Amino acid sequence: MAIKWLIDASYFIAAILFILGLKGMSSPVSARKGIIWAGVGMLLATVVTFLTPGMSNYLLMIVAIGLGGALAWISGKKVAMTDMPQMVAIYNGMGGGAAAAIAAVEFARGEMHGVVVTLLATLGALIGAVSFSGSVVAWAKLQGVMKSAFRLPAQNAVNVVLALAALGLGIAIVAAPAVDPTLVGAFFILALVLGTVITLPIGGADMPVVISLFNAFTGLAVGFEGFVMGIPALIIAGIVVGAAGTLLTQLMAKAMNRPISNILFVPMAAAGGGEAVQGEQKEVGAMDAAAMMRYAGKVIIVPGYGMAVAGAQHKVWEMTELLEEAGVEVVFAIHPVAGRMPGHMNVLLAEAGVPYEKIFDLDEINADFAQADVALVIGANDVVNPSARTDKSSPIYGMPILNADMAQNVIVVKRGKGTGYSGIENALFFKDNTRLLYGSAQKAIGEVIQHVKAMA
Amino acid sequence: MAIKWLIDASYFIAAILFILGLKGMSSPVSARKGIIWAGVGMLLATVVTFLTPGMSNYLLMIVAIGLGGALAWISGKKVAMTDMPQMVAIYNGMGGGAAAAIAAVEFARGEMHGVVVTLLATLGALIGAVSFSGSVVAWAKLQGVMKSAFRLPAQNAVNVVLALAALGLGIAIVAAPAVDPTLVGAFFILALVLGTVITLPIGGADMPVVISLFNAFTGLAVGFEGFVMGIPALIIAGIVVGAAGTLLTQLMAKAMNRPISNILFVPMAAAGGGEAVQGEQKEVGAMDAAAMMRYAGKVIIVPGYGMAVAGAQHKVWEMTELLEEAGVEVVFAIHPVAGRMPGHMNVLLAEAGVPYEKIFDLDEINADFAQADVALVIGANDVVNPSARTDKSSPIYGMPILNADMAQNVIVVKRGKGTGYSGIENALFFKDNTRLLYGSAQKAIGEVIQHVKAMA
Amino acid sequence: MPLVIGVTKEFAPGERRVALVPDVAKKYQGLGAALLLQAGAGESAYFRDEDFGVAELDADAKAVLRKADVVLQVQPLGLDDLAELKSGAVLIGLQQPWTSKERIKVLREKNITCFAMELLPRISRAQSMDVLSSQAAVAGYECALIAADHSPKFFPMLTYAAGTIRPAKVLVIGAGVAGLQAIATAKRLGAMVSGYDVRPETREQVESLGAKFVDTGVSAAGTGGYARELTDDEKRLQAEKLGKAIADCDALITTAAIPGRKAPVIVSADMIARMKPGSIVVDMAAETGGNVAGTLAGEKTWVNETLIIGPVNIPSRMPVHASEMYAKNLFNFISPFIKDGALALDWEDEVLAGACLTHAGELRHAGVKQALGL
Amino acid sequence: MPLVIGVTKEFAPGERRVALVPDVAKKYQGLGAALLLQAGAGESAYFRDEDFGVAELDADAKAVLRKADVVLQVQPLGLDDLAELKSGAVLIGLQQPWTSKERIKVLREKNITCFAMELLPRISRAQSMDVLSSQAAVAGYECALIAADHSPKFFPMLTYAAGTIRPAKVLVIGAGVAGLQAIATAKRLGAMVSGYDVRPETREQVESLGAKFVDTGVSAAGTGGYARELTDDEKRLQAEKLGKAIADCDALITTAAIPGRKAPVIVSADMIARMKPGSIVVDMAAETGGNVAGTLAGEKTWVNETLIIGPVNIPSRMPVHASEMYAKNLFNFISPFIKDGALALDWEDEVLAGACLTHAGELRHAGVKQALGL
Amino acid sequence: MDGFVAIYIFMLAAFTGYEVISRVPVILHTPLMSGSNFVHGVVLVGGMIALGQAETPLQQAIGFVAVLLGAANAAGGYVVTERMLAMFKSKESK
Amino acid sequence: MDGFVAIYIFMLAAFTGYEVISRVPVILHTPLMSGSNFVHGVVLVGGMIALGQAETPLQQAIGFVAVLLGAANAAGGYVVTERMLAMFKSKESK
Ligand SMILES: NC(=O)c1ccc[n+]([C@@H]2O[C@H](COP(=O)([O-])OP(=O)(O)OC[C@H]3O[C@@H](n4cnc5c(N)ncnc54)[C@H](OP(=O)(O)O)[C@@H]3O)[C@@H](O)[C@H]2O)c1
Ligand SMILES: NC(=O)c1ccc[n+]([C@@H]2O[C@H](COP(=O)([O-])OP(=O)(O)OC[C@H]3O[C@@H](n4cnc5c(N)ncnc54)[C@H](OP(=O)(O)O)[C@@H]3O)[C@@H](O)[C@H]2O)c1
Ligand SMILES: NC(=O)c1ccc[n+]([C@@H]2O[C@H](COP(=O)([O-])OP(=O)(O)OC[C@H]3O[C@@H](n4cnc5c(N)ncnc54)[C@H](O)[C@@H]3O)[C@@H](O)[C@H]2O)c1
Ligand SMILES: NC(=O)c1ccc[n+]([C@@H]2O[C@H](COP(=O)([O-])OP(=O)(O)OC[C@H]3O[C@@H](n4cnc5c(N)ncnc54)[C@H](O)[C@@H]3O)[C@@H](O)[C@H]2O)c1
Repeated sequence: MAIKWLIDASYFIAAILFILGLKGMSSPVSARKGIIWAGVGMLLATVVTFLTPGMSNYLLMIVAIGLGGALAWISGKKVAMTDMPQMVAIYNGMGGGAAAAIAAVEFARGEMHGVVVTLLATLGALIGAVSFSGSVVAWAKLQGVMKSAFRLPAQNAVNVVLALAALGLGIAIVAAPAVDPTLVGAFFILALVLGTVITLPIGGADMPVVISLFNAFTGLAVGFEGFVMGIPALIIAGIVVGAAGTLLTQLMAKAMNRPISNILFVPMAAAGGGEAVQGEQKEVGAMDAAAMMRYAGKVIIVPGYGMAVAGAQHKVWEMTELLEEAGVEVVFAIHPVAGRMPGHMNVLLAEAGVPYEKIFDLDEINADFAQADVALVIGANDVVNPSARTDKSSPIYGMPILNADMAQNVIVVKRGKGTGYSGIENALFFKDNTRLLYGSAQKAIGEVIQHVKAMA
Repeated sequence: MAIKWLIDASYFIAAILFILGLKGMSSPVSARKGIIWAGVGMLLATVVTFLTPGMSNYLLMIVAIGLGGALAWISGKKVAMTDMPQMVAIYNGMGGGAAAAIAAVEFARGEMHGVVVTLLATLGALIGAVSFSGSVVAWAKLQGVMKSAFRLPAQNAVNVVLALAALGLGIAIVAAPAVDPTLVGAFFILALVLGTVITLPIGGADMPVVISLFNAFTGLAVGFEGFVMGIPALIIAGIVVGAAGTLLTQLMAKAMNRPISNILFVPMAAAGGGEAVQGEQKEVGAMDAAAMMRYAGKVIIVPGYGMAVAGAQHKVWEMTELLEEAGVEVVFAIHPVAGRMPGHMNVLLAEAGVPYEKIFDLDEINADFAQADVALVIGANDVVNPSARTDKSSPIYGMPILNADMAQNVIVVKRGKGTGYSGIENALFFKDNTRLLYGSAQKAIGEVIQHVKAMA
Repeated sequence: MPLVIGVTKEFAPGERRVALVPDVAKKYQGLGAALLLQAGAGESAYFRDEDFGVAELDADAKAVLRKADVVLQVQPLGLDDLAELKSGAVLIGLQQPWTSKERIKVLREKNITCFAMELLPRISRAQSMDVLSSQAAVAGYECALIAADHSPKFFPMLTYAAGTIRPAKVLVIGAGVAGLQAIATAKRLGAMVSGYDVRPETREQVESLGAKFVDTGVSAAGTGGYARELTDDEKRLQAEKLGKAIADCDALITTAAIPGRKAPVIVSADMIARMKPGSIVVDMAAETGGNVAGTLAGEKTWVNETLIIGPVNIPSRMPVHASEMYAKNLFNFISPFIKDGALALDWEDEVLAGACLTHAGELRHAGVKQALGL
Repeated sequence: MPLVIGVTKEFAPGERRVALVPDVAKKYQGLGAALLLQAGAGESAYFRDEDFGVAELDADAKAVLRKADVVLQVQPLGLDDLAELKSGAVLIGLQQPWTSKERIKVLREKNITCFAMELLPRISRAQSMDVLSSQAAVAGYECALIAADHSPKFFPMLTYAAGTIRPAKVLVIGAGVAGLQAIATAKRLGAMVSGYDVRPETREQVESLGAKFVDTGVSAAGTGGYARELTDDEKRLQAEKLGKAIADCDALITTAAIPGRKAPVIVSADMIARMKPGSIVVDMAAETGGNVAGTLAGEKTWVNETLIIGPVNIPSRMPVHASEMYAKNLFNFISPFIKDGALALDWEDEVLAGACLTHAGELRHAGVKQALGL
Repeated sequence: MDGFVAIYIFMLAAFTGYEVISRVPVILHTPLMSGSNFVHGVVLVGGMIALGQAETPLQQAIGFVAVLLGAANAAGGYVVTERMLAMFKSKESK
Repeated sequence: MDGFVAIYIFMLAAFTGYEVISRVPVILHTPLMSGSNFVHGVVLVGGMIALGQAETPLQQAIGFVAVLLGAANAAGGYVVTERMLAMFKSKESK
């Protein structure tokens, strides 16, 4: 009895630690503490599980843990930072696989009590298996093992048919009076195929969203198996991750400007066929813009005519001061013809009280963009248009421009799709590392300020 | 069984609605929707309760609901907006009373199963009863039924003794093999006394915090009784409110710049006893300063040399714009000799971009102070010193001054007790309607800005 | 033998600018060109001979003109100076092409390749060569200072111990490069500034400097960033609305111009008469006839109690920076064609071709040809 | 018969201010006083006779002096003009008391009650009467404009199509009322401004305008808000540190003064020699000898390539507002003693008594008495 | 209910309550206090069941009080909150 | 576990999960995904119990796989997350 209490209490504490850990990880300030807390919870839960009365197979258990843990640990340590996403995918897939396997053990033991439990076990198994095979495919594609997106004819129909078939088998399992091994086997195979087929056509750019979705899936699967086995720590951790993961998937999709349904059903690679070659304008929210700058080392601000029109200079300076307080290096890059008269930007920045030492002209700063984490373009357009470098037919060809496009990230503040003085489209706005923060500069920067303050 | 399911499901939905409702109420945009959702949840829960199998006393029940509901509804509708806080207090007290009464019924029925349940019932009863009597006292004081704060000698000691006694009785009840009516009766009386005694010495300014605390108490009590009676809706609603209320209490206390322990143990009214004859310099926090201005009709800003020293002009203008967006009329009053050179303030305000239409000189504006809700004096001293009017011995006697003291409220921003150019004390700072916002103007106004924004 | 670039002290009286400054001299040398400088060429702009890093200094301006392959100047050369140039030489600077029939004749006879910076096409790429813009920026700034300095009133608002002085009202007519600069400068000084121009897009530009725009309901958008001339009806409407704004202001700065034409007369004697005593008018267009009736170029004229100032050669008032800007503009214009100390003009280049006045004995610019009837 | 207040056109050549402006005239009349105005008295400050609302205008200045009970003036009257005054009349204005031995003699002989606004005690209540402050504010503003207008460089930073012009560096020596105003004005124009003064409290004041303070390690706090004279050692230390700052600046404005004394010479010829070509010096103290070696009052002097300007009577450059401020100051000074058209001086009043130069045939001011050895 | 399950529910509910209002603007403090006051008015349900199970007159009396107070808590809490939040009506439409 | 209690727990846990990360900046999306991936590594515990109760070789084999995968999920998830979040280290100290 005392052991039971100890285990239950430990699971309870682990659950709390998981929640606090996740909470911690959702703010840059406490993120590291978060993972450590969650780690402590995990350790606690694992260790006390050994004490569970009535268990056997300890050797197998230790070997499995040692093997799986060590392999994952080492590969996780060694992998390059850029390969992280696929690692997350594969570990997540393993979690899904584990959940499915647990269900399989339960099926094999034939110990299902009641419809609800069987239902949960089956659902968990389905979701877990889909997550497993899907994640493996995602990993393979990101890792380059499997090449490019590959799309069945009538992909969506195939998906639906497979899903329905798997569900049907699942219902059959639940409805059956006793566990039928063939049914169970077929069910698992179908689930694995479903995960594979869903994931195959998805392009690299959408992968993070899909991985996040599978992550939420695994969470749910784990939660369901937790119900089956009656372990609250699993329930809580699983469901919390399931909910958090779902939200996160939505947030990520929104940040990429792609509804989830689009990703799953009309994969980008296919949809992107007939569109503009240039790519698309990707929006960013004030909070994200704030975070990008707040945690940057160096920010270069490129003001243009739009800042003058909006009269945003005071706000811009306020933001600059806040960022500098937070340790970010912020400077201003003034293009020779920014605005509508010589010295237009000078007048405004002087009015706002920007000290001269922070203001650099094109020659002085152009080389620095490559070292900047963020180039913040505020109501400037022509003066950062890369086509001036290359496109001989452009009316601004030959004009020197500020190399904002060389920065790690570019944030462009403008009201909409307006062009600049010369009336031409700007390729910078369509670049991969460019994000558009829409709104009149005064308002947009005002919002950024609020968010920067919140991150203090 | 179907009925049981219906009831359980309804409670479940009610619980969700309560949570969503509270969530809604925490943002101005969705606040009204929030209360309506919660209301629907309440209705649902109440109606299905009638279906609970095996109940009697329906008539009594209906009468009680009708009576209690109608009285509260009518009084709630009629009460003046300014009397809202005490209404919240009294309704909250009733909730606490109800929780205590439920425990009493259970005690009376002698139906306690196990230590844990008895413990929860007792705890709930204690907390509920304290909340009840405390809230009634709070109501009485705010309503003016009971006059002023009243403090026992050794108040803190009395509080502690009473609390320990009540706890002791509670433990006795739990430990007793059967319910002992005397014990229970004494316990309730002690709890009621405790609530009264705790609340008596608390001054009017601190009341909202205390009411919020009792609100959290009631939530907890309800949650505990929910455990006792096995009604998850009560558990969830109660605990959620308990947690939310606790956080809210902290937030409110923080907003008032008073640690909760201070409020409960060293009441404000008592602490302020024997200071300077002139009155005292009363500090104000940035949030309250912000609220005073945000909800004012007219604010007159009086800048002085301190604003120049702090270089706060940009912040001041930013604050002005925010207030104006919120519909407040804000103007600047410039004293002829504010600062250290003719036109000192003009230069700064022009730099910050304050339009000339908002700037008035002494002759133009002095009559308007009487109509202003707030005069905000920023780093000015001599130019608002009323002794220039009356005190012939003062070095500034005869100098015309800005009549900031005529405004409904005066907020003075300065760093500390520093005097101005002429080195003399300023009676304005000690006036009843004057509040000091300490800090360098740049920082102080910056904080005000943040709070004004939060009130958007 | 490397290309010889010659620069003299300016011949025009009162001209204090110079077409080459030390920083830019180094750049030409970096391209392999040799510099031939008249001793004291930069003197009036406070540039010392020794700072140019030029070995060869010639005391005689004519000698410089005779020896140079490329001559850089600010103001147009006189006919006799032109006569000194090498045949086939390149001449770059302001040429006043619209009023230079005589000079064009000489240029053609002597086979001079002459670039008139006034004719520079106003495309984005050419902005860094645009002397009209850079010198207009100087002029706008100076005009605001002249107005402030001559005004018997404070520009800024000023609260002092015995009262408050309300800020001066400044009206700037013509919101081109110079006008905007004047607006910005007057604004900096604390005046309440309004701007006016016939081109509608200037409203936003004026407002972007925090000034007000005077709306008269007349629009005169022309091509290439310049204004067209107004019809009589439009002029009347404009006059009416403007009159009110003018009567209300303490200082009026006019900068309106139509390239190649006499400056439009926008402010009539009647409007001036309605101005307040002690008001100041600075007519930047004085040299080309003035925007204000009664302006005399280079003079200060009293009309009742209004002082009308018609400054000439305004950039010359600020020779250090005006020269620096001018010299850089010229360098940006010609340097792409100097390689390894040799000049190779690319007539495909639209900027070069567009700015060319004469070449190989021909008058190359269609507009000028037509305007002068040649 | 009501009190007659007389105001003439100023006698001093070049003086454009006037001691009475229309707004203030109305206030005197409101107190029951009669005004006697010379025709055209306010002309040079753009105030028209008709705006004063005065019935009686006298073409003859002498007649005004003869008839008035109280005479308001800006600059001191000449000996012959003083001779015209009614015996026992009241004379209010700037009197240059420290250098007016002769005039004091006449004042005493004629029994004139003379108030010298220079002597006004600098207490809080008297700020609204302080003509030194108000005229210094005008002068500071004007000096900054003079410097900007004469500078061959831009004051503000300016990025244009071909490069960037760095802001001018302006140094202001003497951070009294005028110096602070000059700092503020140069700052407004976009210059990088530093300030310097011997009084330590000026550091905060200079910085409160966003300018830098030049620290020399010398303090010369005097009494009553004025500075004391420096010792030789202090002067050397100051000179060394200041020299560096001066060599670095594009424009130098000096406003240092010690009341009743010749202005301190702070900037030596050597320091000027080390200035950059094209730099500008405006010496506001020129009239009292100048803070700069080589300043000539009322002249522009070239020292190498540095232009030293020694403007005189600077407030007169801005007569409208300077007169308005001056007239209000005088009104605030004397009006408390005018009741129902009669003058009743209260010698208990510390401000009145303190500003009195002569009364009832006596020289009343101890400081002046001592300084002049009377 | 199993002891640990109860604690889990307690923990989760507390988390939920805390998170739900963790970023609330100052102007909503009072309405939110009032709103949460209303929510614990669900104690009425407990009161009803207690009264429904009451047998002796004492139990009935106390139960009656419980229901009465609970009903007052719920009804009053709703009205007052609704009125306070009515202030935010116009803002919503923005 | 009682059905409704399970649903309550589900609901509350979902709320908690949702609220806990409702306002997360984009830069944390990937680390947070990784972090939550780690958290569901607790499936390891389920795997251990399943394996502990396994009787037949088939059950043991599947159980072994479950534990193996679960352990990999937990260990790998931790390492990867920890590495990603290390980027925020220096900023924390400010
Ligand atoms: N400096 C000179 O002397 C001079 C003189 C004449 C011409 N020019 C020309 O002017 C151009 C200057 O380039 P630039 O990059 O400064 O400006 P720009 O190319 O004209 O672009 C301005 C951008 O600001 C955005 N914008 C306008 N109002 C805004 C507001 N209130 N808030 C936020 N964004 C706003 C506009 O997009 P949305 O409409 O989508 O918001 C537009 O894309 C050059 O082409 C130059 O050649 C310069
Ligand atoms: N305008 C002129 O021409 C002129 C010329 C000379 C003298 N004066 C004299 O100067 C005085 C002007 O009056 P005033 O009311 O403007 O100023 P003041 O009387 O000098 O008072 C300034 C106040 O600002 C506070 N302060 C200083 N630094 C601050 C900072 N960083 N943040 C917030 N507060 C700060 C100081 O209190 P803490 O130290 O507690 O912060 C002080 O009480 C008058 O006496 C006038 O006679 C004026
Ligand atoms: N694209 C480029 O590279 C480039 C380069 C320089 C200038 N520009 C544009 O050209 C415009 C004109 O430049 P500028 O300063 O040399 O012009 P300008 O000197 O020729 O004329 C000055 C101003 O006077 C105005 N004006 C003419 N007639 C008027 C009238 N009757 N009433 C009122 N105003 C009148 C014109 O609209 C113009 O704004 C500038 O605003 C600028 O936007 C473009
Ligand atoms: N309390 C009042 O009512 C009142 C009224 C007006 C002025 N004041 C104060 O008096 C101060 C002086 O006023 P002012 O402008 O008439 O002074 P001023 O014209 O007499 O002198 C100008 C400045 O020169 C400085 N100076 C003198 N010798 C110097 C030296 N060797 N080097 C550098 N600087 C030197 C002085 O310190 C002074 O700041 C003002 O700053 C003001 O604060 C007070």
